[in-house]
Amino acid sequence: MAVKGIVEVREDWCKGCNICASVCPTKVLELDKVRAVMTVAHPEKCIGCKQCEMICPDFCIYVFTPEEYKEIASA
Amino acid sequence: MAVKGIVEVREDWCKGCNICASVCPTKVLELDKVRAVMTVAHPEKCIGCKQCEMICPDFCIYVFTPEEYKEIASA
Amino acid sequence: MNVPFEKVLEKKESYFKYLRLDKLPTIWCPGCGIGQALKATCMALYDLGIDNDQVAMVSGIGCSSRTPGYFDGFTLHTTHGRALAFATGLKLFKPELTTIVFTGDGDCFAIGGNHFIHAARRNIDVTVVMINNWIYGMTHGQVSPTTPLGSQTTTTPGGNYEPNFDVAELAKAAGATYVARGTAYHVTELKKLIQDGIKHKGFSFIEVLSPCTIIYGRKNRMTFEEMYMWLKENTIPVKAWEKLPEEKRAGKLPRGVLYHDDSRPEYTEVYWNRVKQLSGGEK
Amino acid sequence: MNVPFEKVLEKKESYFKYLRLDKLPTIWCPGCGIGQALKATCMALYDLGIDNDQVAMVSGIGCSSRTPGYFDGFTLHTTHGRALAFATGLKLFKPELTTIVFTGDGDCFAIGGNHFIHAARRNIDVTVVMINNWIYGMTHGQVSPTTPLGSQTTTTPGGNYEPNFDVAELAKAAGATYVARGTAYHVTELKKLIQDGIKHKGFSFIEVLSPCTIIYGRKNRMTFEEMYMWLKENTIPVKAWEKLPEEKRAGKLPRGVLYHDDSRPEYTEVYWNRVKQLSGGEK
Amino acid sequence: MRYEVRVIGSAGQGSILAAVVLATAAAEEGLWATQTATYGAAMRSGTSLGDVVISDQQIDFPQVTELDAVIIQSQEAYDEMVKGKPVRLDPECGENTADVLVNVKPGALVIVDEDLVQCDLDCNMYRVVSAPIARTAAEGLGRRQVMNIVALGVFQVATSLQFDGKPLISEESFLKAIEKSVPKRFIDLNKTAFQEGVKIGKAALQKA
Amino acid sequence: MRYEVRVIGSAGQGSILAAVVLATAAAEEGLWATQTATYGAAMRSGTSLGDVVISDQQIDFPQVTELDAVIIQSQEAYDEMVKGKPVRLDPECGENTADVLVNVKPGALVIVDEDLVQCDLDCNMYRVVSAPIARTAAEGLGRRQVMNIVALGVFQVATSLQFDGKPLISEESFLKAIEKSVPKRFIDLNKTAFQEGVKIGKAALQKA
Amino acid sequence: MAKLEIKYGNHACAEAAILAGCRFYAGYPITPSSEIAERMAELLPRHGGAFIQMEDEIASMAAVVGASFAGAKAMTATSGPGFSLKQENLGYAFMVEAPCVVVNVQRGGPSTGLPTQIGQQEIMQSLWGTHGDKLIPVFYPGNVQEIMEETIRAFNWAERLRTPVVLLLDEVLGHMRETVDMEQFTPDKVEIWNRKMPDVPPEEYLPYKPGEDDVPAIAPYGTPGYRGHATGLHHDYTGFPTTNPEMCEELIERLIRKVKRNQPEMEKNEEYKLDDAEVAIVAFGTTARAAKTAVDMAREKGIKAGLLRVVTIWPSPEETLNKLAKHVNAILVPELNMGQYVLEVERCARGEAPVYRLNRANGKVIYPSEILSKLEEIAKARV
Amino acid sequence: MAKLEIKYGNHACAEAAILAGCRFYAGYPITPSSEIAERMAELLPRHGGAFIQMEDEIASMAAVVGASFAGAKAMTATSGPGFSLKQENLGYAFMVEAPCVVVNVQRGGPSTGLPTQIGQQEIMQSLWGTHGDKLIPVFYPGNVQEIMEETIRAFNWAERLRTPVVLLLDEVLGHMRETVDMEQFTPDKVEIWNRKMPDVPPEEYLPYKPGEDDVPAIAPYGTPGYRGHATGLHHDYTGFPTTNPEMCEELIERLIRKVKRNQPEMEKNEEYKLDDAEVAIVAFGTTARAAKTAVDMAREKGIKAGLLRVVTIWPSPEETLNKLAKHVNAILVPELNMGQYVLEVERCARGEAPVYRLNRANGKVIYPSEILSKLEEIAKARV
Ligand SMILES: Cc1ncc(C[n+]2csc(CCOP(=O)(O)OP(=O)(O)O)c2C)c(N)n1
Ligand SMILES: Cc1ncc(C[n+]2csc(CCOP(=O)(O)OP(=O)(O)O)c2C)c(N)n1
Ligand code: SF4
Ligand code: SF4
Ligand code: SF4
Ligand code: SF4
Ligand code: SF4
Ligand code: SF4
Ligand SMILES: [Mg+2]
Ligand SMILES: [Mg+2]
Repeated sequence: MAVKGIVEVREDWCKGCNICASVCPTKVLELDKVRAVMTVAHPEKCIGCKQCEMICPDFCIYVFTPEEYKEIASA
Repeated sequence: MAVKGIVEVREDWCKGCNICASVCPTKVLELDKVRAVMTVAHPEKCIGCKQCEMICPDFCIYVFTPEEYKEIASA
Repeated sequence: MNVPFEKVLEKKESYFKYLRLDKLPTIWCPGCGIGQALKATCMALYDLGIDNDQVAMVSGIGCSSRTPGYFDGFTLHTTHGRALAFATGLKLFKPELTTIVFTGDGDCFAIGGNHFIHAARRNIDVTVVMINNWIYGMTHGQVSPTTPLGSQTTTTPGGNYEPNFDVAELAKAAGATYVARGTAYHVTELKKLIQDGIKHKGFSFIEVLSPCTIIYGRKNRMTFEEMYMWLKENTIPVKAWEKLPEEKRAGKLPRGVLYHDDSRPEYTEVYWNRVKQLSGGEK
Repeated sequence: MNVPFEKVLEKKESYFKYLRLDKLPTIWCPGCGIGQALKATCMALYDLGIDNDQVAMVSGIGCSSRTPGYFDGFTLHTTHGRALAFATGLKLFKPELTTIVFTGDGDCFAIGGNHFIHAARRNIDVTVVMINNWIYGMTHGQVSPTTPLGSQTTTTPGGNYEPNFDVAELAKAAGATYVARGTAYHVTELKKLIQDGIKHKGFSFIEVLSPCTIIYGRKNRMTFEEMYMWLKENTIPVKAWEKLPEEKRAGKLPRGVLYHDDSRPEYTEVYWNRVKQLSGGEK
Repeated sequence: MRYEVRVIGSAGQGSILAAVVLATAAAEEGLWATQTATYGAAMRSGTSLGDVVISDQQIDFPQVTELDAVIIQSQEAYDEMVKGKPVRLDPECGENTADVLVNVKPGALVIVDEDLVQCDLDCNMYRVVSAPIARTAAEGLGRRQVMNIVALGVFQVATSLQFDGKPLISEESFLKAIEKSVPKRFIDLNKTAFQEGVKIGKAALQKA
Repeated sequence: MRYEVRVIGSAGQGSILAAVVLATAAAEEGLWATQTATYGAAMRSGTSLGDVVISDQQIDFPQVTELDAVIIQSQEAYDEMVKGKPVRLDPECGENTADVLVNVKPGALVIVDEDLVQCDLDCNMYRVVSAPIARTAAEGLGRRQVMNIVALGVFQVATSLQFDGKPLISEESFLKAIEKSVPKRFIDLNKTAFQEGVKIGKAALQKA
Repeated sequence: MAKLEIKYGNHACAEAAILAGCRFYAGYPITPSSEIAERMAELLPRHGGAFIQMEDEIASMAAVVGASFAGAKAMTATSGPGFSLKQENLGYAFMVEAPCVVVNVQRGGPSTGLPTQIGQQEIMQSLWGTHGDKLIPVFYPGNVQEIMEETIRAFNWAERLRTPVVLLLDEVLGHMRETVDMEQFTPDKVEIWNRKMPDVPPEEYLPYKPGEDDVPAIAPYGTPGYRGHATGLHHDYTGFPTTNPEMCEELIERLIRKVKRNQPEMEKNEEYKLDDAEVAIVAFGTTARAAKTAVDMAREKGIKAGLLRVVTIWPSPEETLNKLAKHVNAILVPELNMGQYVLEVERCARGEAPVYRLNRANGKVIYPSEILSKLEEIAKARV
Repeated sequence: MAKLEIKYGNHACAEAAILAGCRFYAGYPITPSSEIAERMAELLPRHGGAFIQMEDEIASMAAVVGASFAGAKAMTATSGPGFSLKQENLGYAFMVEAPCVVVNVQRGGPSTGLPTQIGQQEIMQSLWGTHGDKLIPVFYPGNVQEIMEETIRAFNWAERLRTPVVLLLDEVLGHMRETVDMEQFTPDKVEIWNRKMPDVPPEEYLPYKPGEDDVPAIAPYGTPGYRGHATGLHHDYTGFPTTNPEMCEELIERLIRKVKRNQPEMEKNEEYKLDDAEVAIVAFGTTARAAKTAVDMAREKGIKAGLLRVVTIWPSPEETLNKLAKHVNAILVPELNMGQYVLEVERCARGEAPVYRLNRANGKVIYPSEILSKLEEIAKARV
């Protein structure tokens, strides 16, 4: 299955609250308990629903469509 | 027709607002405009309804039944 | 007078019992309706058999708030808008005292609005008699949160444009469990409304529509008698009101018990029950 | 991150446009729901096409009231409970500014209750986003006028016995013309609710149920995730709510627009129209 | 020159308005004036008073202490003046209180209503001018309310007793002051009242 | 005698609780103590600290100025200590600020976590005691949270370096202090943690 | 040429505010200040300004600060109880540097006290009423003419220093009518100061960065590009909270200093027959008017009395008072309170001259004859 | 025998209140005072008392007065912003003579300021914060032991004089734990004063008729027969409003005098090495603790320093301060504000000794070493 969403975490703002992971329908995200930051453990599972991004209280997780991502990553 | 009510005004508390007169159904009361106190102009018309007493803001008009009145006047 | 006043006192005990006679006549203007609210309150207490020594009366500042001065109980004339907060402390510490708050539309709903909604929320057993004369009487006629739109006040030259509260709705939404409206014209009815409010275990709110003859009346060119007639003609017993078609309600107000709910626990009772569990309840 | 942040900014302009990036991360605790309310507000403004220079944000004191610090507009962090009074002055003098008030349950309904009901009464065009986290977060956990009965707080040892307000009812009774409830869980929906509130010409009130993870959550032994799940499971879209039988409503709350009335005139408009008649309207 | 006037009467007799008009007239005349009063009295029954100090230079102490003139509009007011305790009423207190330090100067002008006030002042000590003020207002003009302005007319004339035959303030200044001090619809009535006052004042002076 | 201790770590490491227990233990021992702290730190991330002053008489100045001992629970905290700017966090302000006037005395005891803190202090200047504190808590007791109390155990032993071989405060006083300071259901766990701390403390001293 | 007109004290205050550029008033009625609000309710709409009666005094003060941030010259007026309620937000205005004018028409206290009678009992509260430290200008005119002057001066200093200014009146002043020479108040003759605006482009804009005069240039809210933040917490140049001790110290010291350094320019006294005075009276407001008369009466009796009428009450004329103490044998401070400004006079006198009191707080004025008696007493004691 | 126990400052205050007989608390949370409320919320129900969290500080102060009238020993606690809000009703309590204790745990100001840090910025506001005149006792303990002592003393004086009493703490004191010797606080050792009750039959009862001590005996509301009225207006012996100038004068003078006359008995200072001191420090609260250490440090350097630690801040120890000024070469007043009590010290010094300041208002304490530097500076200047 083609990847629907690409997820990025800005770690220096992430407080490790785990809320994003708890709402992710496909369990893409996992908390690094040692550093207390969110990690994209299973990027391939992402369906691009943006629920994680919407609910993150700290503006630090971002979901892109593959096209968007290509655009910004290539720049 | 027999008198149903006897009305007394305590003049030193009366402010002459005329409210009692304005509610009296039988026009018993009349304001002495000079002294600004209420007077019982037509005692014979009183039906003892106590509306005047109830509405007087200043606790200074009293209606008695003839029996009551006899009792207190004789004392 | 043709009879000795002491004799009158005996017969009119139902209200004179609760008055500080040496303070009469009151400072209120001729025709002002506050006197009727005081009278109704006295008669209500009398019929309930509550003794002077069992009543505390608390007020804020304003013409209406001068009432406790004439009431022969434990009386407290406090600061503007805060009567309910003072009363809350008093009632909570001495729940055995029947506690009545006299207040005005400005005192209760302008500066005092917050204490009002919180006392209602707590459902503390205080009876509020709120003299709604649509204006600040004591300070000579500024707009209040109950001034009708278009009325003349000193701070709305050209007529009032400040929307007003539906105070009964507000009381109910805040948590009051007894809400009633009476008028200075319907004194016997008012007595009954206050009586039921005192009897009610919880926060009771009685709005009394009352002519401010000198300030509101003069500014709005109404005579004393016209103001009383207005009350007579534009308030409608709540039963009749309910049957009234919407279009006939305009400009009129229902009178009577507007809301009553006996199901919510009373605040001081809840509190002292907790204390009893912890300490046996002695102070 | 594998992409430069400036690029992220471009894509996420809808909310980053309104944030003071140099102030991030926020001071809020991990998982605290205030961030979502801020995000929803930003997105709402974006969709409405309102520029940063057109927005004033005013707050009182509390965790929720720290929001303006992160919002890149004209922001005022005032005194506890008074945000709406400050906002009233600002909005009345500069009605062209979209004015948003961020406040908490304590700030808005404990100390600030009076300003709330009066701003609602006036129907002044201010949008209030009230973070209801059922507690005083900033001062570490005292009871608030929205704390559920039985909850643990530091000033109700043994569980809360203070009745709480139905804030939506109170808002409506006081005169608010737009009343809505959203949650920190339902962020997209919240955005819409705030957006409609801003669009509404008059006093708008949006209650945001928001987990206070560290203070309320810990005291009441709920994990972060449990608090969010609670919001998900116990709030119901208002349409569905209306169809819900009474017995199924217990412990649950409706979500969405609870009240909307476009018929009442807005305060500053009324005022400045009067001025225009008198002076031509220039300041 | 410092000239002190007190207008005193029952609530509703417009004592304060009279004082306002008087002070305004003084300003029209190019004099300095201060006017102080008791507020809220109109709300309740009782005595009310308005004070005016007039001077040809800026006035330091603005309140009256030694009266050069008193206008007395009611018996109640007169009784209290004679007792030396002019009454102050307080709308938020509703109690009486006395300015014990105010005296009426020997030689002062005392304007009284012929019908309303029984005056037994020593005429050697004071210049008492008695005129049918209320009657003129009520009967002549049909409006008892303007008796305060009628009284001012009498006062205007009577000051000539103290200032070598010339009144302290001209009629014109009073008329201008009336224009500035009363609601539009009442200006004419009040002007007439003033002029009637001047008339009866002159008559009274001739009589005296 | 005036003995000053600072416990420093990341938010959530219980530095303030450690200070409270220490001060309470001092009182149990019949000594006077003051404990001051930074509040609200637990709410947010960052460094938190608890200070204790112990004395055999009433204490005048209650805050630390010259530390006799520092317990350092995290690298972050250590870095800041070494920089001489212990961090204070403020719940209503959320900004850092420094107590510039606090110094660590030469000869002071420095307790550090063997695994968490990279310590490069001059061992001639300070008495550095390094022990596997967090490990003991997390692995030995299964609760990383009690590392603060383990650290107190190490501290208890280590003070003997400064007081001629005898610890400043007895084990019993610490155990009583724990009873008074932690919620009932955690007392046993914390007592064990303290005792484990004493053990690893003794081992560390022998090593040193 | 003199343009004499009779004016009511409270109305004079309102009219002068309009002259000074005031375009926002928020208030809550209270005796004896209500007529200021009532007059503003008439005038402001006609001058394109906003009037609002708020739900209480706390809200009034808040609304004034809100409008001030929006760029308005803003004012509120009150009396004792309301002044107490405004204190928290008055302190906020001081902290966020919101220019505004707060009028207190003093009545008799304490508490509800004597609502329709005179008091001078908020002399100390004007300075010390709010929590935390603060220094703001406090002006106290002595007649209706000066009410107008001082109202304008209050707005001017408020704007120039970006600070709240308190204008004290008293019940007698507020409720009296008095001749005013309006000549000086024709619009072209009135000097108006406006707050300064930022002179940097938006990117460089730091709303709380002070200029050399210690005053920052904060753009009115709504000025495109000049967005900013304000808070009652200690804050840095950006306006954001800080607990950095150096920044906090700089802030609080600057806030005090920006007022204090202007004390010489702000100082305003009337000196009356002080040159050869042996006893000096220090007084203000209505009491000073009695004192002036008393000076003349005393001179007639051969007592060399003089008067220093203080108009700028705070910051106090420390040096002038100290010099005065050195110059005379005794100082008398009559006030309608239980002894307030006398404390400051005693402090500044530094023992150079004995300081006597004449206090009254029963709602009555002090009469010239009473001051005279006291002067005679003092004269006797000092011979 | 000493009974050492470690106690948290704010808890000590609450526990001592219970010991003193406090059975009513109404408050509103605010840092750094909230723990007093939280502890009272636990203790009061267990002691049969009432605790209530009110909607704000204004209401809290009102509820306290309401309960006081009902006979309760009542208390509230707050910090800066809340203290400002309580002022109107604090003045009311003073006017109606309602005994109560108001605790202010001082944080950094002005305005929201520095909520979790220390300040001593309400020294003047405690006395002058309300409109109208007032004099109430203000106590400021210096350590946790003394917090207990002063809390009890505050309740005692409040009841004896029927007046509100302010207890000042500061953030450091409130938030510190410290060893307390509990020996003196065993219930049988604590001296408790209660308000006096009317000793006349109900017919003769005049609630505001003062006794020889200037204090009236007002029966608690609810006492059968002893009905009465209270108002914040000026009032006569019956408690009813009056504007009679004589009655008003008598009232306000008595209210001030009843506190003032007890100044000697209320005065409480700690003198430390003052006997031979050349430089004296005058200080209170946490700052006095640094000062004491600084005295020792200075003595080591040969500077004859001493300390007067003032515990009863108001009414101030005027005579003691004046004597001190005569006795030493210089006085230093270090305070965590921009200069408040120093004004009173200057006033009382009457020029007998120069008075120096050491001020700070940035949330940080003054350290002993800083006071020492200042002492050295002064010593140099005075030689
Ligand atoms: C804190 C404070 N603000 C304002 C006032 C002035 N004041 C006295 S009574 C009043 C309003 C009275 O209106 P209302 O409560 O309606 O009473 P009414 O006189 O109409 O019965 C006001 C504003 C005051 N005494 N205290
Ligand atoms: C006048 C005043 N009283 C009290 C406080 C202390 N205080 C700060 S925030 C707060 C309550 C905050 O509760 P809420 O509004 O619900 O905000 P939250 O922190 O929960 O978001 C209180 C009581 C204050 N700053 N000012
Ligand atoms: S976008 Fe959806 S699927 Fe992808 S990580 Fe986020 S929540 Fe999971
Ligand atoms: S929700 Fe945001 S802050 Fe929380 S863990 Fe996920 S990315 Fe981090
Ligand atoms: S009792 Fe009735 S009828 Fe008789 S006077 Fe009164 S109102 Fe009239
Ligand atoms: S209602 Fe009462 S006060 Fe009014 S006129 Fe009648 S008797 Fe007199
Ligand atoms: S002013 Fe109005 S409310 Fe007050 S006493 Fe007069 S009529 Fe009644
Ligand atoms: S205390 Fe509660 S409301 Fe405040 S930031 Fe933390 S989680 Fe959020
Ligand atoms: Mg009213
Ligand atoms: Mg909250």
